[in-house]
Amino acid sequence: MIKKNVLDMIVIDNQELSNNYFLLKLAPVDSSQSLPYAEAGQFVEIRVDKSPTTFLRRPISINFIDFDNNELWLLIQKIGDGTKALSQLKISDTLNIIYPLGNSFGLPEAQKSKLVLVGGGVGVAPMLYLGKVLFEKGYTPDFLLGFRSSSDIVLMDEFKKYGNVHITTEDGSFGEKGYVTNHSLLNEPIQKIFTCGPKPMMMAVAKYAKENSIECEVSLENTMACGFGVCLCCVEKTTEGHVCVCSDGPIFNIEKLTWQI
Amino acid sequence: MIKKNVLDMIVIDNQELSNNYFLLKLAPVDSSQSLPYAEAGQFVEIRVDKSPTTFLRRPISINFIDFDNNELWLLIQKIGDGTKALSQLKISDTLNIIYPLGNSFGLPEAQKSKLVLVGGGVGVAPMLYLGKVLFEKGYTPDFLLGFRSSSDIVLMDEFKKYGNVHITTEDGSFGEKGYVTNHSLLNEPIQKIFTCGPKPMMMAVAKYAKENSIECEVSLENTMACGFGVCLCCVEKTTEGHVCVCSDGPIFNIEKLTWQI
Amino acid sequence: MADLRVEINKLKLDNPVLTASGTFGYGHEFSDYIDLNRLGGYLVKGTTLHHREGNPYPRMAETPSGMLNAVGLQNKGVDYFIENIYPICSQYSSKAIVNVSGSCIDDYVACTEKIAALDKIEAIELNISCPNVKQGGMAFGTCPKSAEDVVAAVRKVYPKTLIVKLSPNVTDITEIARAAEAAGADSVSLINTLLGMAVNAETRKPILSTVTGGLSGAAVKPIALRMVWQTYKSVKIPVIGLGGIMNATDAIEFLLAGATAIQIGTANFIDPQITVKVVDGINEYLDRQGCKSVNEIIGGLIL
Amino acid sequence: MADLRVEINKLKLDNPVLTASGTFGYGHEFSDYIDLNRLGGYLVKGTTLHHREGNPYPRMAETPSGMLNAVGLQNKGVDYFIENIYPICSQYSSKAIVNVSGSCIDDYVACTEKIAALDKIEAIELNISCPNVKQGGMAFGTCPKSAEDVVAAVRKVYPKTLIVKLSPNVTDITEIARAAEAAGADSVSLINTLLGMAVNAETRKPILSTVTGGLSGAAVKPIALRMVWQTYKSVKIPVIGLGGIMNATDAIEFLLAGATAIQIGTANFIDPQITVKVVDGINEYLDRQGCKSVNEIIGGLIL
Ligand SMILES: Cc1cc2nc3c(=O)[nH]c(=O)nc-3n(C[C@H](O)[C@H](O)[C@H](O)COP(=O)(O)OP(=O)(O)OC[C@H]3O[C@@H](n4cnc5c(N)ncnc54)[C@H](O)[C@@H]3O)c2cc1C
Ligand SMILES: Cc1cc2nc3c(=O)[nH]c(=O)nc-3n(C[C@H](O)[C@H](O)[C@H](O)COP(=O)(O)OP(=O)(O)OC[C@H]3O[C@@H](n4cnc5c(N)ncnc54)[C@H](O)[C@@H]3O)c2cc1C
Ligand SMILES: Cc1cc2nc3c(=O)[nH]c(=O)nc-3n(C[C@H](O)[C@H](O)[C@H](O)COP(=O)(O)O)c2cc1C
Ligand SMILES: Cc1cc2nc3c(=O)[nH]c(=O)nc-3n(C[C@H](O)[C@H](O)[C@H](O)COP(=O)(O)O)c2cc1C
Ligand code: FES
Ligand code: FES
Repeated sequence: MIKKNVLDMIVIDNQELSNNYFLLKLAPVDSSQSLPYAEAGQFVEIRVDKSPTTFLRRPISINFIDFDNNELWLLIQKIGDGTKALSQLKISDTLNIIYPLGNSFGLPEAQKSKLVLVGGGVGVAPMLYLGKVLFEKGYTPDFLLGFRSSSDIVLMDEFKKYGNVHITTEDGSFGEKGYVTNHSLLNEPIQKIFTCGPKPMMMAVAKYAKENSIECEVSLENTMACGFGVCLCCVEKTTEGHVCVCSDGPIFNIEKLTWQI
Repeated sequence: MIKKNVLDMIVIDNQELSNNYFLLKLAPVDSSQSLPYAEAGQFVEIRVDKSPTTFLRRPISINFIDFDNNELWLLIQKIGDGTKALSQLKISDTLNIIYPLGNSFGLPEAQKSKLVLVGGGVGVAPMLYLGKVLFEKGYTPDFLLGFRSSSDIVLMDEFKKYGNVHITTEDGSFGEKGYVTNHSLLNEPIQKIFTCGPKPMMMAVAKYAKENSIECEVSLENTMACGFGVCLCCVEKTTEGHVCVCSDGPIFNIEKLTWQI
Repeated sequence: MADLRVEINKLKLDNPVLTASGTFGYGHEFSDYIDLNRLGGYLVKGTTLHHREGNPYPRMAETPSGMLNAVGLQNKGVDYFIENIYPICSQYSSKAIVNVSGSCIDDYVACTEKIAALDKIEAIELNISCPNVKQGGMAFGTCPKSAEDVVAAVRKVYPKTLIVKLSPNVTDITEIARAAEAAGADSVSLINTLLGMAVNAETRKPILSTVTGGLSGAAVKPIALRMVWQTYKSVKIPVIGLGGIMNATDAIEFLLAGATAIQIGTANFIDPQITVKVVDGINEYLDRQGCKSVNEIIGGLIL
Repeated sequence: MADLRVEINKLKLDNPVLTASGTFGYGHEFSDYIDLNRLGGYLVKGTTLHHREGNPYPRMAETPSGMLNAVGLQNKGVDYFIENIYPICSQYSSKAIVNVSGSCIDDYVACTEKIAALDKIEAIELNISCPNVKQGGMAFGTCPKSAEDVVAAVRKVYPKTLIVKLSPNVTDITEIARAAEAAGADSVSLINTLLGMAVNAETRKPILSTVTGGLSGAAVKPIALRMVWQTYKSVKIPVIGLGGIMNATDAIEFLLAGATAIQIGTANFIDPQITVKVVDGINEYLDRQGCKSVNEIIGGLIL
């Protein structure tokens, strides 16, 4: 088990990306401290201090860790007051996180055929770090990223560093038109699918994987109170009963889930 | 009755003065809108948006209005979370105020002897605008300002524009040593005293005024919920029973109060 | 532009947005901020037979997302209201409803009789739930029998719309609601404040002069919503919902949970224009959801 | 450095800071964050005779300065606790207290008997106040008679320190506290969660799978503090205070209002290190106020 840390972080960059996504780059306030190791698929819990309506921390996936520069990246979508307050953070503001939390994606021993990393909307977030980890193992991941429209596409240049990038947009304004599950990439031999995104998308991907006997892991986003397995609020019904998404997940093999697909 | 306005204001300056006082300068967000008239002694109610523990607005006296430049000045002491959040406002941040609230100081028909404006600590705030109003009537106010120590003294140059400035510090590091009620100025003929500051100070001033048959008005700071006379939380016991400090005050002639002095 | 009209028994309201007693003065204090006629109605401050000085200062403590008050029904009495305030209320088309309080049944009845004589006051709200007075108040509202007694007595002298305001400081609010209904109430409004307390750790003293006071504001919304839902399911008369409504979304939640009208209290202190914003917000919501009338969503919670 | 030791009947605590059941797992989950041995003790999660799956997801809704939960006592049962968790608990010097729940008296008794056999568990907390289970739970805690029955039955089989956890969803909590005391409780802890509800206006659905759930967090502090104060004045056994304690100042307010020890619940989710910060904060306060022992401030409210 990786030790969980409560860390004070400083904002070193906060960029509005397309539409309502922003990329928050953080470093430890104590610059002599290096970011502890975290695995792909893990997340952090952020305390949002300046939003009166935000009482609990907010769980956000690790988008990327740049260990050389001691940077933690978070890709965030503006949803409600909490994420809006985070979007307004300025360089040198500080915030408190719990890091890292949750389990991680299961990495294959060896690459045999395609490893497809399917992200939809802000669900592309954990795929970047996962892609990097796979890349560093010598694998070539295929990113299959779905967005509403070309104006939503984010972090393209970053994804390209670690694998092949395939895009779908719902309106066809970039890449293939339609949903990720319609993409031509899925006709090729696939060893494993990793996916994160809106639940209907993940269910469609899981269904596809199941039908084609492809190993598949999904990253769930059940609402959380604590984020580290003590409140039992975030449970998902699995083949083993209720388990905590925050500590037994957020990554689940679809075989363990009871989704009706 | 002056009309009460709910105004969106923009921060045009926020200066840390000595120790834990700061001077917040605001202008209407809509720069074509000129600040409505307000009288000396009135206050505003500020909505503090970025402090999770601050639920209600915060009442703050009008420190100064620069009608030529359309500026409202507030002199604020950092006390708790609300005032601390205000102290962190940056230029071009916005905030919402209700303006102007409360009654006002009673200005004499003509100046016969000294008009003494006694402020203690952050209680000096309303005295600047009062001084300006008196000055513009052609009077010469005497400011008698009490601070803990020389490092607490604020806005000296501003006060000097409108009258004579007399300072006491508790530690004697500037002006006369001791409390305002010990100041030599009080030996001269005085027509009226206006005072605002910590309650013990105001009581001492009121006692002095009473004993010497000097007309005296005090500015009270009872805790408020609404600030405009509808919740009945801020009451002061007077010769006419409970009255609202926010709407019948904050300025009271000491004759109306039931203070045991 | 949906139809916002609702009815509380004989009382017809242009829209379901009312204000909560004790947080809106006599109404006219808000005329600088809003057009009072845009509200469904407004509840004037707690009125008693005789003049009351209320509790000593301090009467207020801020709490997380809420506040405690211990005003204790300070008011100049019903005769003052009739002489000085009623003429002002009569100038507005928006309905003024008088919140009637008392320390014994006779006082409630006597005060109600005087209000009953006022043509333009079409409804009263019987406050049997004030936690800040030593006698009467909440004591009436925490036991079905005493609630029934006071409501029945007032009902005898009051032919117009009789709303009974319930206390949340009870094990089962539906029991009290049913008692009020049985005694002839035309509607119940809930919730009044929750009994709470605040302490200053440094001085080791209670913050309120009365030690305990009534909690209101956003903090109480989940409790109020639950009670409105429970009560809606257990009585036939219309329910008026309040407690922590800070914006239009909150108001809509109460309507969905079964409130025919809602009241806005503490939020008026933070945004004196909130009431008209809530009217507008409900309208926009209904349009967005394709509803022609607000009545379509009342009690419309999907289980 | 003041003396922080307090006693809850036979249970001796190094300091008055405990954690609230259901918010601290089995304790060891916090070992990355804090030194568990610095706490007076910790309440392990609600334990029942048999394994319970709890309620369906969603079980949580954020509310103004608080949250609703509807976990419904999910746990693997008392035998699992004894085999797998007790050995871990035994490694800490800090006292583990088991929160015992049930849906009928026999279950409470059977579960308690098993816990009674564990040497290193010196106390149990009887949860007669869970609002999230259909049977038992809060039903026991909202009526003096049924509270008395269950406490008396458990008392018979439990010689060690018996704490009874009370529900705030009652008209008069002191009545239930006195019933528990009469039935032999060594201490009462209060408050459990307040029954609340949350609605999603856009979908028109309740947010919780169970419609209603239990409110906790800062929002409830004023209510909890009032109930602790009332109960402190009406029973002789020590009171354990909780509900909305977010920092040391809050904890001190509860001690002043009469709590001999306090529990920290929801705050653990926001700051998993809060418990030790509260221990330090109480210490600093006592030094600042010139107190030699925390016992000097318990119930020390100046009226
Ligand atoms: C493990 C995990 C990882 C996540 N990673 C990311 C990430 O990398 N980037 C990112 O942008 N977001 C991520 N999320 C989602 C993110 O936590 C939420 O968007 C955020 O908490 C919303 O907070 P808010 O205050 O802005 O909105 P709120 O005011 O809390 O919510 C606004 C609206 O959205 C709904 N809502 C919010 N969160 C959820 C949810 N989880 N499930 C269902 N409905 C919800 C609310 O009910 C409400 O109606 C992750 C969530 C989890 C559990
Ligand atoms: C009419 C009026 C005019 C004012 N003008 C000014 C001004 O010009 N400049 C200025 O700096 N302040 C002024 N104040 C005081 C100012 O409103 C408070 O300092 C402020 O509300 C504190 O807010 P906070 O959130 O920082 O502290 P809080 O967290 O609210 O309070 C911190 C501590 O101070 C105590 N406290 C705060 N306010 C009061 C009070 N009014 N009476 C007793 N105890 C209190 C609290 O009980 C608490 O213990 C004025 C007050 C009134 C009523
Ligand atoms: C300062 C104040 C005074 C109040 N006075 C009364 C009153 O006189 N009569 C009454 O029935 N309720 C009174 N209440 C209760 C409110 O009408 C309302 O029931 C309660 O505040 C909950 O609603 P809210 O959370 O929207 O404020 C008062 C509340 C406050 C905050
Ligand atoms: C997620 C969650 C689970 C809880 N589970 C239990 C439980 O199993 N047994 C119990 O007695 N109380 C339980 N409680 C109630 C808490 O122990 C506590 O009484 C309540 O949360 C109030 O304290 P707080 O405001 O500090 O959280 C639970 C509370 C929460 C938030
Ligand atoms: S969020 Fe608390 S257990 Fe998962
Ligand atoms: S603060 Fe509300 S009446 Fe004065």
